[in-house]
Amino acid sequence: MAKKVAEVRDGVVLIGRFPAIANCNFDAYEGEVVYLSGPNGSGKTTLLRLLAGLVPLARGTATVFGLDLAQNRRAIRDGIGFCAHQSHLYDDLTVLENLHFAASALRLPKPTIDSLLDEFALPNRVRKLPAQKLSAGQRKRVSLAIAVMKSPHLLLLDEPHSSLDDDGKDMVDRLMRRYAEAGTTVVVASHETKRSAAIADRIYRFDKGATLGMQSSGQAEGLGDE
Amino acid sequence: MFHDAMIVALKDVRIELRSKVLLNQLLPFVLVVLILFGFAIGTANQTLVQVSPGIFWVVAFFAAILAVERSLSVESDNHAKEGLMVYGLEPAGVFLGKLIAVMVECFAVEVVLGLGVVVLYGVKLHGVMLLILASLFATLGLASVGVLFGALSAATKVRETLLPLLVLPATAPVLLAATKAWEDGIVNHSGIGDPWLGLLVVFGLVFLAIGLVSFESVLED
Amino acid sequence: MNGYVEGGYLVVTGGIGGYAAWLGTRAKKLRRAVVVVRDETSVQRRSQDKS
Amino acid sequence: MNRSGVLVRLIGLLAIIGIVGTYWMGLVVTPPDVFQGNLVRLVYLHPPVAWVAYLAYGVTSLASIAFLWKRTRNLKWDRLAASSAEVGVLFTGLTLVTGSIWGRPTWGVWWTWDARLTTTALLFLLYLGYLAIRRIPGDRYKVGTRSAVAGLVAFIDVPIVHQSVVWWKTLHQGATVLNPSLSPKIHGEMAWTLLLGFVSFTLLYVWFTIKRYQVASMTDELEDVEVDRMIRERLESDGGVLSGGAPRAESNFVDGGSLK
Repeated sequence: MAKKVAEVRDGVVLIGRFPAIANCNFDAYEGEVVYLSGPNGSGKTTLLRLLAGLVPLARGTATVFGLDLAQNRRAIRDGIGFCAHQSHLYDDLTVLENLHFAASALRLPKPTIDSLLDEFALPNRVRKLPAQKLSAGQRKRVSLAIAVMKSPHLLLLDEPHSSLDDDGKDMVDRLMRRYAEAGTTVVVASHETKRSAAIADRIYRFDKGATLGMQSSGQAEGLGDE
Repeated sequence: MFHDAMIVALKDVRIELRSKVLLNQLLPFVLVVLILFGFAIGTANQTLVQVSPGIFWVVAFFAAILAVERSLSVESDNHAKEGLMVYGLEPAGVFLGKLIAVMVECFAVEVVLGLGVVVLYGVKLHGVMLLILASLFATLGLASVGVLFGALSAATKVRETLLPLLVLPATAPVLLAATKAWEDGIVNHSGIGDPWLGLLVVFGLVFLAIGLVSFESVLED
Repeated sequence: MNGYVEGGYLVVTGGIGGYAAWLGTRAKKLRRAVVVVRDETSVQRRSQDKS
Repeated sequence: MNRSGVLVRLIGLLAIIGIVGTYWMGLVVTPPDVFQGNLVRLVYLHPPVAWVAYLAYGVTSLASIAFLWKRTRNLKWDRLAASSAEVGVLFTGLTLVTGSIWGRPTWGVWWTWDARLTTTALLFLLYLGYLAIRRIPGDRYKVGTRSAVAGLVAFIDVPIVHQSVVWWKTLHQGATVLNPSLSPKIHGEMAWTLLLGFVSFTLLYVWFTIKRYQVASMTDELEDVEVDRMIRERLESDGGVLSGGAPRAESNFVDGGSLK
């Protein structure tokens, strides 16, 4: 049985007084791709932000890497890569400078950056552009690069396919598969249902702030029931 | 902590060098205010020299508020602040880094202001050591309170108007002490034994400590 | 007496009186709402128990 | 009504009786002062009101520290800090106005840069800022932490502000405007009246703070109920997990509840 990486029980997350997550039960295991599906505003993004420790849990319990999210956010974040809807980039800095900043914040050696940039198909010309001049797709590539930079144990991807061309979407799919095979847990929220469902080991359906149900798919049948 | 502080400070200064937002807004603002005070008070007598410490520090205070505000808006664009948290930077380091960057920007403004006062008002600077140390610690106190209150009010839409309302009363002793220290330096030719400098040092260090200790709960809360 | 004394006493009376009135109305309104809500939840609980 | 409710009511009643008594003693029974004449009657009002303002901020500071300290972290402290600060701001306002009213005939000006007066004015602004920070929306603990840090800043700032203004006055303007010969000589029934003033305004502070605290906790309770209702509504609206209705069309979905 694979190791449990994240768990949410009866979770409620409030944005103001609004229950963005009204009832959430969620598990993620080592080395699997978990796909969060559901319409806009159903709580997928909020779950990702919860797992990254960016929003507090109002009720219920949540653990990541076996640590309580309410107590150990900083320790948990060491193992998390998060590609959020917002890019987290500094508009006035170039792509390279943004990556350098992230690398030194993560205490990684600089050479890792070059291979990353190649991998995410960001040509030299783009690397020297300030982030505000990037297209939405290029932005997405840069934030994906930052999210995987530290080889996280838990990779959270919020709409990684959005604003990418087909090549880019394929790249994201390959990326998810590769990291999952290497033992990283990938939790992805996306509107690219077909692509995501094809890769996902398990699918959670979200609606109106609740996890409606879970579907096992593909090779990892039965992974969810311990 | 110092590693994190350094990279945050370098990043902020680099952003400022790139965008030149403060350069293009603050320096003209500073010069315009200096010239307007010249018109308003008149250059015929010594009044301008006598009030120049007050003018200097009032302008420096407003400039510092703008610098803090800019430092915050950099982090709220693209939710960059969340990036800092996800990268796992130490909150105290983030505080120190932002503080250093704001201080560097404030010093740049203060140098221009000082030159302006000398050139436009004909002020002769005495007790240069006192003036420099007073500026250093006044800016430290001001920027500490500014960054701390800035982070506290970051979540609100009315941040731009709320920030001066919070920071200015809290830093009133800094304005008072810095102005008096400069008066002592310029008019009374005092040295670094000036009691007002002592007050600035105490204020600066106390609020630096509060910021370092409480920034974790402010940033994370 | 001399206007100032009366003024001072009036201001203080007005200040604390105004605050007391404001607090009183707020408290009354809230207490009523809380009572209603507590009733509702207990009714719901009872009906849930039955079903 | 339970016992604590009776106690609160008793405090309120005593405060009102005490204040009426202070007014009567201050305005009718006590004699005018040799130097200040009738103006001295403000002494039964202004210092007690100012004392309550300082007391309130003291309570806010202690409660803020208790909230920030992990072991005593409890929303009760936050509510107490907030309630006390609001009452404090009211009384600081009254202190400033009564001080100004007293100052005009005594010193000939509405405002003087006296150390205590200036400090009080800055205190007023600082805690207005505190109340403004409280209004920034967010999770309850978030709001509590923010406010507690702001309360702490204000707490540490006040002595520094006071010290700097004292220096400013002594170093640059000589003796303070408050001429000692103008200070009333207090004795006998005047002293008793003043004491009564202090006691009754302190009781009033306690009463206000308790009432304000109750308002705060009732607001929180209603908010909780509102959140509960919204959670229920979100889940019950077409086919949520807790509705107990028919499972959704996708039959291959395992019901969320069985995941446990």
